[in-house]
Amino acid sequence: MPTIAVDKNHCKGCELCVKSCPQGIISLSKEITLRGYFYALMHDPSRCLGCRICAIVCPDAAIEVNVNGTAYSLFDY
Amino acid sequence: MAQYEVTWAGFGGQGIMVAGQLLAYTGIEEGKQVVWIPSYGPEMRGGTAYCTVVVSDSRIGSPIINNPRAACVFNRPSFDKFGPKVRPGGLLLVNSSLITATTDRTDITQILLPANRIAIDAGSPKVTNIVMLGAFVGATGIVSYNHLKETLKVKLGKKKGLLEVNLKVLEEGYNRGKAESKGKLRA
Amino acid sequence: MVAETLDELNLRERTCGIAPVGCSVLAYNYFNCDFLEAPHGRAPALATGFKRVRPDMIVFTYQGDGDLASIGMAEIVHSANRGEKFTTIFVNNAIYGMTGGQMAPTTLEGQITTTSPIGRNVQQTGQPVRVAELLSTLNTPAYIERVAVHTPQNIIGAKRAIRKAFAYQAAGTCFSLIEVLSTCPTNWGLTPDEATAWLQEKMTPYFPLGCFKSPESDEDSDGPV
Amino acid sequence: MARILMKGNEAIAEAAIRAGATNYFCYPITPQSEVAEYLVKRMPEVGGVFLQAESEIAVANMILGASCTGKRVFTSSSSPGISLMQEGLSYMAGSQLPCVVLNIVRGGPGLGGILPAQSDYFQAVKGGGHGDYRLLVLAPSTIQEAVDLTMLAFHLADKYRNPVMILGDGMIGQMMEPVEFPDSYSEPELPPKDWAATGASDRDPLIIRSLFLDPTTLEENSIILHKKYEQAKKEEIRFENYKVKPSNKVLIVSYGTMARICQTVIDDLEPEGYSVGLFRPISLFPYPEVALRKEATRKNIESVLVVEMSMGQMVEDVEKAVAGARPVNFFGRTGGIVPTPEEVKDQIKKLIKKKSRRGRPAKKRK
Repeated sequence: MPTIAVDKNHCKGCELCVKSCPQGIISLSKEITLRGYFYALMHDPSRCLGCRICAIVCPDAAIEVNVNGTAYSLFDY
Repeated sequence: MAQYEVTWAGFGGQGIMVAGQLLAYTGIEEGKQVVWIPSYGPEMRGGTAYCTVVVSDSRIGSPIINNPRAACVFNRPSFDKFGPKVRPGGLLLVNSSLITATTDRTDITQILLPANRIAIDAGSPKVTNIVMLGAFVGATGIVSYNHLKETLKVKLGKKKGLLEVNLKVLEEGYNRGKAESKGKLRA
Repeated sequence: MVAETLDELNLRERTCGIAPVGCSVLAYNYFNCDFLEAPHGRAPALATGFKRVRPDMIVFTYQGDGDLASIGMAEIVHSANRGEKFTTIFVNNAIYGMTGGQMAPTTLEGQITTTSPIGRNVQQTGQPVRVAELLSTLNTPAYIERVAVHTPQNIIGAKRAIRKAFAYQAAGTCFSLIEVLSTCPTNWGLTPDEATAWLQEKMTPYFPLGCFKSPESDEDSDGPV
Repeated sequence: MARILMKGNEAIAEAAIRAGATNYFCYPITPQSEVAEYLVKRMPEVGGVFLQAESEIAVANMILGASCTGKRVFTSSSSPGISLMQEGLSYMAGSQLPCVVLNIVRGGPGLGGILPAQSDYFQAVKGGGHGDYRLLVLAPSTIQEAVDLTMLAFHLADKYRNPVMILGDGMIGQMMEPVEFPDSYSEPELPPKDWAATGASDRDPLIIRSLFLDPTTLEENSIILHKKYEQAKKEEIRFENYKVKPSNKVLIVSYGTMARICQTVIDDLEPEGYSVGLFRPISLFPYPEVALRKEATRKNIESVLVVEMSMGQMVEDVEKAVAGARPVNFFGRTGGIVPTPEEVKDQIKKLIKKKSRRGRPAKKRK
């Protein structure tokens, strides 16, 4: 099952991944980071398609997508 | 009161600069000398933003204050940065909604105030800074409460609805600050 | 994205980036290759000097719109016209970001900035500068394309263009410029999501995306290679 | 007029307008962008000219052009931008054109930082651009003084037909203090601007230039400029003494923001039994040499301490003024770091200790 990992230190809660996720399963955390941001979080991992759109749109390259054991921190099209 | 310095610190966007400016405006109304200095620079959004206000009866020398008589801290990084800097005998006003830590210093007075909570309960999370401002003035009496209220009416009076909330939380902050300090910080 | 490309093309170790002043000034914090810092607007001149002395290196400049289209206009035009063999990544967000949101040469008509508080008045300040079009009127440059980074599809397209530019440079082709339309939510006063929409609705009609010049499409354009 | 709280940058911008400088050209640079942001709103209200140029090089030449009309012109920038303006400033001095330039100094060299510094002293005071010319330089230490000096600067620029620089620093630009503007602005009368290019309708055509290919004419031009600077040295010396008195053992020399920090030092040291005075030059060119020498060579003064936000620039002018009569020491921090009162206090205590140790045998000899 695909999973995503968000680098909390780089995420600044811009919500672009939230808006672009085709499954609508990313939302912002309830707590804030030390830098004062709500960070992105996948709230329903079971529905993740591993499409990597969140990683593509992330302006801070803070999202790593793991599909079948292969980690894509960036994208390669 | 010869000279009083207070540092306001928190995230960008918490109204730190405005709180400091309102205090400075009130100082001017009372015929005092004031200086307001921001931290400026490539501070990352969400990093610490801070400003220092100096209120004095006479000519103000150095505008740079390393050890202020009081610090009003709105978030954890500010608490860590400015907590140790408060001059002995001074005041550390802590926004306990976002800061769970407390200082172990015994030479200063610490006031814990759930400012975010008070602001949200009053109807707007945006007025956290006013809660803190009220509490600071309540605890220290640097400027008079009535003058501060007037400043708020002049400076924030454009949005009627918000002004009411502001005045409400200012009063609540003031009363709590006054009660917590038990008058011992009066300058 | 540039960094990825360099890694993919295995160019990183012989690359030197050049960052001038503006939003891009801190670019070197994000790259893992050598970097030079140029005075405001002068990156193309530094790149010229560097590449002429070390033609084996891969050189790129990473410039914002205030930097490239305002103070550095002379440098970019002449570098492009001489066909200097480096790549320019030109980030166009229609505003001066670093200094707090002043009007840039690329600021759109009516757009509000701190130095055009009632919106840009083109009667007084002229029309926004279209850099890709302007440079493609020159005969020399090899490859000029305008891309955007506001949707996943566009991001992929942008990546492709950047990769092409570096591949051309590695093959010894002359000057290439990729204009990247980008958002600046902070200084536009919009949320990142609104900024994306604004870019699509306002910027792309005035700054059309597409390839303006490439070695394949225009045999004559390749200049003194 | 009532006292109002204003940011230094905005107060200076307002002062320029009050002094009749309704022509402003600029290019954005931190930490003085507020000047432009204030004037872009204010200029239309007074029917003035506001233009954001494509570079500081263009700005300097725009003010050159605008100044040729005889109207008051103004620009502001910060260190790297001021460096780019040197060409235009040299041309303006050579062509005898007035203008006022605000330099909100930041740390250098190169791109440096954006925090306050005083490391542009040499550039401002000793020339900056090429050729035999000087800028008149004024250094405020409070926002109110910045306002007063800005208004004065326009008068001096017209009086001497020479560029005048207000040398502030990031602190002066960013800090807010109460200021008071005079209700009406008046200044001593100036000669008519018969040098301005207004169209040759009832007079012979005139040429405003700094190119003199004939060496004799060029020398003549330089002598004219030199005479103006000599006149300024007689008439435009400005400084302030703070707690300067016969008992002083140490005299601090410092200007701008740094001088205020030294004031605090002096106040703090007083109850501890240290008698220290402050000499604060306000006009940096012309430099108050004679006055400084008088204060520095008082009987009890053991040493002079120059405190700057640089690696030591003004200290050379102090050494020249004191001319070996007293030891001149220097303390400075740079790169945007502002010396704290505590650091300066330590320096003074060290100086006094060193002196008294050396001084003891001398006393015995008496």
